[in-house]
Amino acid sequence: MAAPSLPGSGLLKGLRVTLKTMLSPATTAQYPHVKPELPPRTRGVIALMEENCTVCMLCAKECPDWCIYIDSSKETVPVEGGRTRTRNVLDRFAIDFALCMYCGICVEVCPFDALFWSPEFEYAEVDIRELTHEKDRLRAWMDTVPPPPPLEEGAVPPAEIEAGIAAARKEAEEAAAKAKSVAEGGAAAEAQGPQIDEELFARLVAEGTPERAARAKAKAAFVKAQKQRAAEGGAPTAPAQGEAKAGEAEAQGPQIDEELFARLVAEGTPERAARAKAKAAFVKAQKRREREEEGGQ
Amino acid sequence: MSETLPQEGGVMLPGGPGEAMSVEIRDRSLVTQEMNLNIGPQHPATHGVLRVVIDLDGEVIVRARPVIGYMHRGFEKLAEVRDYRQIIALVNRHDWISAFCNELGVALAVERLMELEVPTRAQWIRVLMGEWNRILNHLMFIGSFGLELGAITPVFFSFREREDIQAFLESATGGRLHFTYCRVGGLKEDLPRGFLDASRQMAQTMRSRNDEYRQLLLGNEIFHARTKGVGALAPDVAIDYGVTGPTLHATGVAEDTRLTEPYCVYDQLDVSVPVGTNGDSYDRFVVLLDRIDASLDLIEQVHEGLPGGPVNLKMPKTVKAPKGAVYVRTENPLGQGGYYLVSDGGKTPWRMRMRTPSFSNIQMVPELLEGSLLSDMIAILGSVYFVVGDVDR
Amino acid sequence: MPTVRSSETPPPATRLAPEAIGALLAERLPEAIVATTVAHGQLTVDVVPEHLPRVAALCKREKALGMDFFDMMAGVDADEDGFSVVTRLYSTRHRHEVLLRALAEGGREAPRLPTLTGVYRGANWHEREAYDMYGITFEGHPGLEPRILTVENFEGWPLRKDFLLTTREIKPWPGEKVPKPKEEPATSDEAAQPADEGPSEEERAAAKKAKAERAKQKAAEMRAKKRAQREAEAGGGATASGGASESGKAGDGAGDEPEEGGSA
Amino acid sequence: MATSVFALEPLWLALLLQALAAVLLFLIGALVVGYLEHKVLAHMQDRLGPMEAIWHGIGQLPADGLKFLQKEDIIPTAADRWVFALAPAVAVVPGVVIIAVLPFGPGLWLTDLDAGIFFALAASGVTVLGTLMAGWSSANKFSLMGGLRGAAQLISYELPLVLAAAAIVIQAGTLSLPGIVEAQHGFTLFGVPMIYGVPHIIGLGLFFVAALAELSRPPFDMPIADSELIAGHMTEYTGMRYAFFMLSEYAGMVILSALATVLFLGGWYPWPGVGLPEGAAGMVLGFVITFAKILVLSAIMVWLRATFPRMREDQLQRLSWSVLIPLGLLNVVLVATAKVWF
Repeated sequence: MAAPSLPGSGLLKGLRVTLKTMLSPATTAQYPHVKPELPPRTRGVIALMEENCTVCMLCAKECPDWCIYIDSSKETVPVEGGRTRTRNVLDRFAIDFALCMYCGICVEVCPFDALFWSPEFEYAEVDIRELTHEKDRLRAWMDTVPPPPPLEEGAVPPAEIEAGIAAARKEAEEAAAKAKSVAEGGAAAEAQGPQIDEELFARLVAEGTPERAARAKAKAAFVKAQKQRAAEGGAPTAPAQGEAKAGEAEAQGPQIDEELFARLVAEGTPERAARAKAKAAFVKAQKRREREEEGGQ
Repeated sequence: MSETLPQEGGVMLPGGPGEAMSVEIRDRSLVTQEMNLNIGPQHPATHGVLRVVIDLDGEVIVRARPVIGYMHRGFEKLAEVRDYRQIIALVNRHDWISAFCNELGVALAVERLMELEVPTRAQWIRVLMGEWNRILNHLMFIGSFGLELGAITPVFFSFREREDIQAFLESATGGRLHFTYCRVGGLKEDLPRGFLDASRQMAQTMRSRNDEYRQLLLGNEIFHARTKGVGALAPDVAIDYGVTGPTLHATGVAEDTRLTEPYCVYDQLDVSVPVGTNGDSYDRFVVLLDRIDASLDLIEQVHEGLPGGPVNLKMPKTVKAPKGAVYVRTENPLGQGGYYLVSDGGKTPWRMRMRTPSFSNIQMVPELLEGSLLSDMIAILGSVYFVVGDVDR
Repeated sequence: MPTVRSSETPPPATRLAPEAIGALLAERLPEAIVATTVAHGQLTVDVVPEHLPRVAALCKREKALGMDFFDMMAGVDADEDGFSVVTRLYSTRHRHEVLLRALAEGGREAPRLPTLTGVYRGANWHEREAYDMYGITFEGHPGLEPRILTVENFEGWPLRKDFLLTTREIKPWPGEKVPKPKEEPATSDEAAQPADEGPSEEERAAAKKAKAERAKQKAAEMRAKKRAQREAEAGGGATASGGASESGKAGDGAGDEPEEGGSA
Repeated sequence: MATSVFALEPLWLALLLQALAAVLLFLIGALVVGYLEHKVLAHMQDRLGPMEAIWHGIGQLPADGLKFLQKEDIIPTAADRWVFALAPAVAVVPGVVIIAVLPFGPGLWLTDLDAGIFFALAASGVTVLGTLMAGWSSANKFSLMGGLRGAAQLISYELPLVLAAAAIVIQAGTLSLPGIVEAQHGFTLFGVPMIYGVPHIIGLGLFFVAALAELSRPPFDMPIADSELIAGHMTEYTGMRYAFFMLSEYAGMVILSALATVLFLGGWYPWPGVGLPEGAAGMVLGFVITFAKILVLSAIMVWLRATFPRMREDQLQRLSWSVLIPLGLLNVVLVATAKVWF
């Protein structure tokens, strides 16, 4: 501490601090008028990529608050020339955000990239029951999921992501080569990847979509293709080939509502949001189609 | 109203059960009827739901008895039905302003029981986050101590800094209060790009802001009059009660886990622990301010020395601690946090005892309160630094 | 303010190895020490319950040990053996520690231990907490009641293993559901099912029911015992028990003591 | 000397206008100072303060008033109902009454009492009654302690306040407030026109500190110390009754600032020796100048609130009895001596 000074000098020092603060601009953020910019890792709300969910129940099991409710059923899919296969169908996926403690364990344990954090936080409700978000609402949050941030220098990315990125690069190169060869009229080599839609994945990665999001999307596309195929009643083709073909068709075709996408981008919507919206539109349209088909039969 | 009047000649007064105490009545000619006053459980000075039952003679406190348990949430019982990752998400909630340090304690306990060697980078980052969390915590108390003495500005200043710190901690952890960033065997994930820059910048800002707090309060004559010599705690009493953290350091005892039993990489860093001399409210407050600087020193050392590498061990899907028991202590912002973990080999602990600093600190409070003025009680409670959730768990 | 730096405070030479402390204790108080174990670099000393204060006092007053710092006390449910209490003592001067473990006498029915409050003032609340959580009576303690963390009229001892955690009982676990067949029962085909299915639903439900039944029975027993105890107290000599229940907390004895007035 | 603009015929009209003006001035003064406190305090704390009501929160206090009106009026069961209900009124009335003698500009006063300063100081002492009544009747220990603290504090700080004013009265040779302003207008210090505040710097300091204590403003807000006594004597009050207490606090700031303006800062004149134009223009200008001075003093009060911690009850009493009162007596002696000397 300083030597004993004039009595009252401490009081004056304090007064100087407050006066200085008054003369400098305030730091208040005018919240409802100015939205905060939240980092991508913010745990705001949990989004569900429904297409990726395989009903493995890991999230519901690991949830410390027991606030994830999943109903599911088994469905048999006849496969021509082979045994029938059973598939898990997600009937209900709900998260009770009134109970949720936002620990993020469900997102962490999900092995199929079906759950994501979104920084959105404005979903307060008057009725507490409304805080239980069902599947559709959780799927809608997916549009707001930002790509994960790049890591700090010196960080070692997890092995599977590293491998994923390498594979994606290779795929992208291969795809480019293949496209070239297709253009040249060469034999079209089928991408051999029954788990995710490799084409789309490669394309997205090449476009600069972060790897994880790209994988999730590619997988979604693949699952959708598979579903569509099932809805069509099983095209009479060999399974592996058919899958890949359908996937390819999906990837090249209206995986997202291109029209809407183009329009939104032209309107100035950020590309990510635009794609998400376009995709949502596409999914909706497709669902409608499927329903109509079912109704027709 | 208390029905017990001090008896002529007698100095032993029946206190609350278990806490009968001897009180010296100084001026016999002025024995007045005592007034029994409940401070809390809802009172602005008790930061939550602590309740102190005091008997007043005029404005002098003759007896004080803290009543706790209003925020008891059975954390130890809850921990027994949770696996270790879920416990980490749980323990950052009892002391909500030292979230990361609590997570760290649990992770260290499990790691010690499993005899895991956590990657170096993870350990450095743990130190970084722990020290930022310490600053967050101290800022809170700097603000609230001023508020309790009637200076309303420091709390706004300190919350401004808290916001800034929380903002960049959120970019790494995803949470502003409950970070849930620690994991058994490392961390949830590595830092995002730009985090270290933000941290460096904030450390600089924080230093100048810390000087601002000093100017605002420390030189102030009224502040001196309110805090100097108020609630002086003797070192041996403090140790006997198990008081730790800034409250203990203010008495001149440098018992700090980071110093005496270093964990993570504290043994590779130059840790400085500011200590006081008189153990009064003033010293406790100055120690708090100095600790911010000491933490900033550590943070800067981490910026310099942070190695590259992975932040996680390859862990099995379900973490099971082997059968056994271990006690791990960490230096939480408010004092020593202890985690006594008994495992029966399953994926949930058999027993998880949390020794929380606030519990022991509050136990000591009657020693300081008795004989002081009602107004001083605020200065004392505000400078013993406790979080009611941490007391009650 | 002065500052203490880690570089200036190396570990003191007087710091004893865990084994050395164990040996010293065993040598000085052979009748009080049951066993000493060192695990994970930590010394745990099993103490004969009635000698616990003596051992603690020795730890505090013996110059070489100098354990002036009472750190914490943890009750532990020791299953059929009853309850044990682990006390950690630490020396701020020598920077070494010891964990004293004492198995409470009286089994699960009436666990009791001598108090440490005479040795360390800080033991007061920790013992009250152990009493509150496990029902371990500390003989000689200045006042274990009112219960420190739970409400005064709380029934049962929350941290005992037979005390059910209601939040986990009243609601079915959403994680135990499995996909139910929709159209036709699934054949032996492998589906993407959860890895660990465990016992079937009925089995689990039955087990839970039995568990709940047991707990209920236990609680009833406890209540009966408590009532008997109270009656005995009221009948025997209502001398000091009235004073002990003087408490500040609101609602003290509001709900659970209608029969006390009747029996007195 | 100018006469009051309210010296009208018939008498009932004058009385009506005077009453209306007193209440209006009371309300407007309190609202303006309240808004000032909101905003200055906020900016000193790096905040913006109220921003939503109308423009930059200018409608915040009236909106608060409306909200207070809607609140339930709770009277504790154990409270002494009549005293409890009456206390806020007792706290407010002195403020309105004092406004009657305060000059806000040339001719802008409701009435010119010969013993104006005496009347103002005496009436301001009545506020303590409101505090005491509220504290006692609430049947709450915190209220009681707040009330007692308030009473002790107000009584011990009345003295330095009076002593500081007495020195001015000796200097000016009149008890009338407009008289003091006019006397100050003609005052010169070694030939330089000077406000009383400069030679009476001790008196100004005394008056200001005592005024803060009278108003229970920080750093002397022990009677309502929120971290110790919840809200002191106001703990049990809700709705409009609570608003009355707040109103009387803000109005008190206006009144004591106005008194300080009159006694030490030259009243409605920009500076002694600098005149104002005749007629309505002078009145408006005088009013603006007076109010500006009041706001500056109020802002200083807010500034102190933003910066200083609260003193302790015993320290406050010690300050009054062993520092301020001897200083005040000394001041009176010095001024009297100087007056005789020159």
